[in-house]
Amino acid sequence: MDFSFSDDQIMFQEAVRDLLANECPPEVVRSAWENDTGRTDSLWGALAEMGVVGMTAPESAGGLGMDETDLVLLLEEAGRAALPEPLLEHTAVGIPTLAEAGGAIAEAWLEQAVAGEATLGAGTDGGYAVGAATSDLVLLIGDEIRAVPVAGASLVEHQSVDWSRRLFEVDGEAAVLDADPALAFDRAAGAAAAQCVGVAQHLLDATVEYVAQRYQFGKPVGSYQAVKHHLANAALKIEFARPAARHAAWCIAASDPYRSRDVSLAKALASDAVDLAARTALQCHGAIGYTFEYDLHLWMKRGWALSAAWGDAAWHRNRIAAALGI
Amino acid sequence: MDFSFSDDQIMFQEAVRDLLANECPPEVVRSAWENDTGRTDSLWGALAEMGVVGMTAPESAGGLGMDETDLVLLLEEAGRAALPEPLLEHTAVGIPTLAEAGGAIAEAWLEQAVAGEATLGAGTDGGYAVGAATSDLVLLIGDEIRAVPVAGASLVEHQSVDWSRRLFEVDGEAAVLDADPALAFDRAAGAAAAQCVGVAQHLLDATVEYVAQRYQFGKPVGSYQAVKHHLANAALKIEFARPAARHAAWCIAASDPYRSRDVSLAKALASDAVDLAARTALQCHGAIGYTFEYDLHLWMKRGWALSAAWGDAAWHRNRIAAALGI
Amino acid sequence: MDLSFTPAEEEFRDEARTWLAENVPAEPLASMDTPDGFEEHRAWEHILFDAGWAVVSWPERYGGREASLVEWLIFEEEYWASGAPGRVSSNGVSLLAPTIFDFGTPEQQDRFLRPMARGDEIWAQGWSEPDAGSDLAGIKTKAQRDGEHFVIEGQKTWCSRGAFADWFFCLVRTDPDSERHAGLSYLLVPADTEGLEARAIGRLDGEPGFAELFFDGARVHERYLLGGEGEGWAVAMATTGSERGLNLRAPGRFMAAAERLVGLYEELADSGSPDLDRRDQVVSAWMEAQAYRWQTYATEARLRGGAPIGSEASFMKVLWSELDVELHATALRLLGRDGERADSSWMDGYVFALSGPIYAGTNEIQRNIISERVLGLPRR
Amino acid sequence: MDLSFTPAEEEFRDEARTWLAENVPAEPLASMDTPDGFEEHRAWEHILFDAGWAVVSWPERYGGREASLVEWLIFEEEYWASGAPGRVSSNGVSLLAPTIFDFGTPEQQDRFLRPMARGDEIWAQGWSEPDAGSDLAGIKTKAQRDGEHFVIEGQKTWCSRGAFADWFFCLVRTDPDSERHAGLSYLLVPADTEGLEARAIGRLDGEPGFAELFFDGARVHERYLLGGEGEGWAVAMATTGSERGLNLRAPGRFMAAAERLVGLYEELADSGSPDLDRRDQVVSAWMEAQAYRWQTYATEARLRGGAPIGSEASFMKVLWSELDVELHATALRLLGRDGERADSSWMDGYVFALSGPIYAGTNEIQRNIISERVLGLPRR
Repeated sequence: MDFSFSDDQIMFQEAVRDLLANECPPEVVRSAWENDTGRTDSLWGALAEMGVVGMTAPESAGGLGMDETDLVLLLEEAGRAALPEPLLEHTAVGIPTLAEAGGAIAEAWLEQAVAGEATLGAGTDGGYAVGAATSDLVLLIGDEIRAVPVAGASLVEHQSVDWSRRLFEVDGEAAVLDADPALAFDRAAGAAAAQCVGVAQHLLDATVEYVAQRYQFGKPVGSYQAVKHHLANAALKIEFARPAARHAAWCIAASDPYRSRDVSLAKALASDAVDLAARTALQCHGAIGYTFEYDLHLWMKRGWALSAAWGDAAWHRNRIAAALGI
Repeated sequence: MDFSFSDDQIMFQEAVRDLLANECPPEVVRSAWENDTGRTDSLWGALAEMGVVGMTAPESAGGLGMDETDLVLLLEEAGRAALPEPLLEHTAVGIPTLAEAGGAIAEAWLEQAVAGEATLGAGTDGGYAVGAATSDLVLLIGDEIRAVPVAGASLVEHQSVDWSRRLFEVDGEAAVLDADPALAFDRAAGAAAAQCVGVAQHLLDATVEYVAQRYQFGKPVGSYQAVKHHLANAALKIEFARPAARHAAWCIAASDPYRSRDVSLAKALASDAVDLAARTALQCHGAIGYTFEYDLHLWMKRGWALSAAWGDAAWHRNRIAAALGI
Repeated sequence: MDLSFTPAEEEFRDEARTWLAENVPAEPLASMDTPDGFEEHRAWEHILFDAGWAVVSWPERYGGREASLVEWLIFEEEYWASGAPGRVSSNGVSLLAPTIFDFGTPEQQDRFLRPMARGDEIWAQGWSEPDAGSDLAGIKTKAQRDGEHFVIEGQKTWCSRGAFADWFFCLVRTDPDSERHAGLSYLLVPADTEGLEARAIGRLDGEPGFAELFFDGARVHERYLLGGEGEGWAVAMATTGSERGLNLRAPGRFMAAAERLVGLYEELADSGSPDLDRRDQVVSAWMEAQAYRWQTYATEARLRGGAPIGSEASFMKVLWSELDVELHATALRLLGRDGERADSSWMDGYVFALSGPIYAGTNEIQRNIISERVLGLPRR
Repeated sequence: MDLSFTPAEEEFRDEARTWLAENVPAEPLASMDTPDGFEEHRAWEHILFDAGWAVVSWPERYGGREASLVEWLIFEEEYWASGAPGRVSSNGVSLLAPTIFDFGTPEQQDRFLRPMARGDEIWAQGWSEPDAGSDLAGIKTKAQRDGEHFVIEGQKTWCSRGAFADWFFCLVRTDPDSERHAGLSYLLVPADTEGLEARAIGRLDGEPGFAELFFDGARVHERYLLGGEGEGWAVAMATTGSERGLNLRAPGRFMAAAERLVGLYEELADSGSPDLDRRDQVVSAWMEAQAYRWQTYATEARLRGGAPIGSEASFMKVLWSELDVELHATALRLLGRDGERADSSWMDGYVFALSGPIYAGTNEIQRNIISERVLGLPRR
C-alpha cells in the first residue's frame, strides 16, 4: 500500500503544469469559448510533443506505455487549467480502448492517434460526444462500443453552458469494438473525477486569493469566520475526493475487482466537491464572480458540466448501492 | 386568510405558559424521568382544572368545544416546557376521536376523559403507545382504530431515550371505533409537529442565553460568527416550521381536502427543525450540554423522540410525494 | 385564525386568473437583458398597467386597485402560476416606490409613480460601488451642491437592468467630509443626464444584466432629491427593508417553480429516466416553497396587527434565495446529461437564482442580522 | 503508487483476523463507563497485550510488534470489523504515549509505557477546566513547587474515563504569574494521590463517562513532570496533534460501522420496512468512510515521505466526527419508531458520536485551523 508517486510521475506533472500555466491562461480558454472549434490553436500539439496525447498507448504503438496512475495527475492539472482539449476523450478513453480492441480498427487509427494526427472522441450512446466535430473517430459507449468515423457521420450540435464543450449527437456507420464498454465508461468517469478535483482546487485557490485581498466593513472578507468556514468545507470535500480519485485510477490500471464501485466512489465525491467549490467560490466572490468578464465562471461552468458528465453524484451513488447489494 | 389568533386564544396560551413556567420547571420534568409513571404528580390535574384536558370535547360533553386551532398554541407551550403529560394522546387525539365515534364507547368514556378522571392513550397499531400504563383506554391507530381498555390488557414496556416517555406494546380485547383512522393519525402527527416547534424553540432560546454569557478566547461564544450562523440556521427552520404547523392545525379543524398532505408538510418541517435545533444546541453548548446533570438533554431527547414519532421527516416527505402524484 | 380565503379574496383570485389566462403571451418573451427583450417586457408592463394589474396594491390614482396584502400575495400566486413574463419594472416598483410613498413630496409622487407603474420609465438601482458592495456605508460617489443642482462624480456598479434603464435611484455622498452612514443623500438621476455613462457588464450568462455607471460632472436638479439632504442612509434603509421583505419575492414565484419541478420529475419518471432517490429533493423544494407561503401569510397577519417588518425580513431573504438555487439545481440534476445544456429555461433560472444569495445583502449578512437583531446575540 | 497490499501486509492482516476471530468475546462487554464494564474492558486489554495486539506499532520492549503505520491501519480495520470491544486504554495509548515517546525520560518511558499498554494503568486526561474548554490557554489550576514536589490546587473537568482511571495526565500552571500559553507544565498524577478527588459526571446517557477532578493540596513528585517545567504548552500541543491525527480514530472503526449500517438497511429492506429514499443516506455514510480510508492511506504516504502531520489533521477530525454522527443518525432514522429506543447499540453509538464534534477542539476550531493554517486566510 503506497500512495506516493514516483519522481518521474511528479516531474511529468510539473512539466504539464508549467506548460499550462504558460500556454493556457484564461485568455486562451476564452478563445476556445468564442471560436469555431471550442479548442485552442496550439495546446494539443504541444501536449503531443511532450508525449501526453499518446502516453496511454503501448510503446509498440508509439506511446509511453503509461497507465491511469500516470495520467491521473495530468488530468488534475487539466482541470486546474480548465484546459479545453480532449485529454479525457482521446488519451484517457480513446487510446486505451482502441489498444484493447486491437484488430483492424486499431491498425487504422491507433498510431495516428498516438502521434496526435488523428483525434479520438468519446461519448455515451444516445447522449453527447464532446468535440465530435474536431474528432476523427468517435467512440460511443453503451451496451457495446461503437466507433463512428466523423467523416460522413451526422452531427447535431447543442450548446453547453461551458462554451468550449461542444456537445454533439453523433450518428453514422459504426464498427463495434471488441472492447469492454464498462471499462471504457469507468475510464471516462474516473478521468472526469480527476478533472473535477483539479477544477475544484482552482476554484478554491482563486477564491482564497480573492477574499484575502478584498475588504468589506474594514476587514478582509477572508477574515470573516463565515467565509472561512465556507472555504474550509470546500477544502474538506476536495481533500477527501482527491485520494479517492487517485485510488480509482489505480483500480482501473490494476483491474481491481471493485473497479466500478470505486470509480463511482471517486466520481460521486469529486462531483460533490466541485459543485460545492463552485457554489462557495461564487458566494465568497460576490457580484464580481457573477460577471462574464471575470474569469471565475470559466471554471465554475466547467465544474457544472463535468459534475454532470459521465454520471452525476446521485447516479454513481446508485451504482454503489447496487454494488453493495442494497 | 387570517393567521392571527384571537385575544382569547392568546390569553389561554399565556395562562398555560404561566402554569408551566411555575409548575413544570426542569426538576419536575426530571422527577417524571425517574419515577414509576413517567408523569408528574399534579400537572394533569391543574390542566384539567383550567379546562385544557377536555377542551377539544363538545360543550355538551363538558368540554370547551375548541378545536385544533385553539389547541396548537398550547401544544407549542407543552413542547417548550417538555411537559411530561399526555396532551397529545389524550386531548389532541383521544377526545376528538371518541367524540367522532360516538355510540357506546363515547358514552362509557368521554365525560370521564373530559373531566380528567380517565386518561386516554394513543399509539400506532403494531407500534408503541406512550404512557399506556397510566392510561385507562388506549386507541391503536392502524387501518382501523381499535380501543383497548388497559385494565386486562397486556403491556410490554420498552425504554425510550426520553425516560419520561414510557413505550408500550399494547394487546388486549378491543372495540373498533367508528372513526376515521387517517384523521386520528393526522391529529397525532399535527400535534407532534406543534410540540416539535415548541421543543425546538426552547432549545434555541436556552442556547442563545448560554452562548451570550459563556466566554472562550476572551469573547462571548455567541459573538463568533460560526456560532451565530448555526443559531440563525436553527431559527430559520423554526420560523418556517411554525406557520406550517399552525396551518396544519387549521386544516384538521376545517376538514381541508389537503389535510393529510399539509399535516405531512408540517411534521416534516417540524421534525427537521427540532433535529437541527438539538444538534445546534449541543454543539454550541459544548461539553456542558453533553452531561446528564445539565437540563439541556431533557429537551434534546424529547426532540429526538418527537421527531421520530408519528412518522419522521422522510416518511412524511414520501406521503407528500404520493399526494403530489410522483 | 381562519386560513380559508374570503369570498372576496376568491373572487379577486378568479378575476386575476381569468385575465392572465387570456392575456399572458403564448410564447416566452426574449430575455429582458437584451435590447429587444427589454422593450418586449416594457410593452407587457403597458398591457398589465392598462388592465389594472401592474401594481395591484397601489392607490388607484397611480394605477393600482388598492388591493390588500393578502390580495397582492394571491395575485402573485396566480401571476407566476400562469407562466407570465418576468417583471422588468420590479426594481422601481418593489425597491424605489415604497420609498417614494414614504419620503417623496406630493410632486415627486405625482411625477414618478404612474410612469414607473406603466413601465414608461424603468428604474435601476445605483447603490453599490466597486469598493462598497454589501458595505454600503463605504460609498464614495460624491454629489456636490451647486445652487439648485448636485454635481456627481464617481462610479456605481452592479446596477441590474442598468444597461437599458431610463432612470437610476442612487445613494451618493453630499457631505464630502462625512464618513460611513452620515452625509449620504438619495438622488434620482435620469439616464440621459450629461456626464453620466452607463456601461453594460456581462452577467454569468453573457447577457448585459448589469451596468456600471460613470459620473463625471453629471448635474441633477434638487427636485430629484428624495428625502432630506444628508438623510440618504435612513431613506435607503427603508428601501432595504422592502428589498428584503414582502415586496421583492412573493411566494407565488417559487410555488410556481416548484410545481414546474414536480412536473419535470413526473415527465422524466414517465419516460423512465430519473431515479427515485431524487424524488426526495423534488419534494423538499416543493415543501420549502409551501413553507414560505404560510410564513408569508403569517407575517401578513403580524403586519396587519401593527408589528413592523423588521429584521425578520432576513428570514425570508435567506429562505427564498437558497430555495431558488436548490430548486433549479435539482432540476438540472434531474436532467442528467442534459443538465449542462445552455438552452434550457432551467439553466437560465439557475444562473438567475445564483445571484439571490449575493445581492440585497449577502446571505452571510442576513444571518448576522438574524443572530444579532432577532436572536439578540452580542455583536462582538 | 501501488495501492495493493504487499504480501507481508496481507499476511499481517490474516494473522490479525484469525486471532480476533478466535478471541473476540462472543457477548458484548458491559459499558466501559460502569464499574464492572470498566474492569471487563481492562481484562480484555490484558488479553490483547499478552497476545501482542495491544499496541502493534510500539517497540517490542513495551509490548508492541513494531508494525508500520500501514499495518496499524490494517489492524484497526480488522479489529473493528471483528466486532471487538472498545479500547478502554485509548486515552493513554493514543494521547499520552506519543508524548512520552517524544518528551519522556528513559526512566519515565520504562515506568509508564508497558503498564499503560497492558491496561494495568488506565489513563485519563486532565486538561479542560470549567472556564477553559476549547481555550486551553485559559487554564487556572496551579501547581506550586515545594522542593521535589508540586502542590496542586484547582479543578479539572470533562475527564473521559476519569471516574475509574488509575492515572491522570494534567496540564497545570506552575508559574503563578504567567498568562495564556506560558508557564504551564505537564504533570502525571496518580489517581490515589491524597488531596485529589475525582467525582463522576453523568454523560448524556446517564453513565459516569466523565469526571471532575478537585485538587486540594495534592502533592506530585517532580519525576512525574513530563518535559521541562513551564514547557507544558509545547508538550501538550504535540499530544493534541496526535489527538486530532492518525492515532485517535482510524478509518477501520467507521468502515465497520458503515458496513453494519448497510447490513441494517438490508435487514430492514428485507422485512419491508424502510424506504428506498433513505438508501442514499446509507450509501453516503458508506462512501464517507471509504473516502476517509483512502485519505488516511494517502496521508501515510506523505508522512513516510517526511511531511509532518500538521494542520491537515483537522480535516480528519472534522470528517470522522461528522461522519460518525451522520452514520448513527441515519441508523436511528432507518429504525423508524424504534429509533427513540434507549436499548439499542445504535442509540449508544449516536450518543457517543455526538461528543466527537465537541471534544479535542470543537469542529468550529478545526475549521478555523483549516482556513487559517492550511488555506492561509487572514486571522483577523
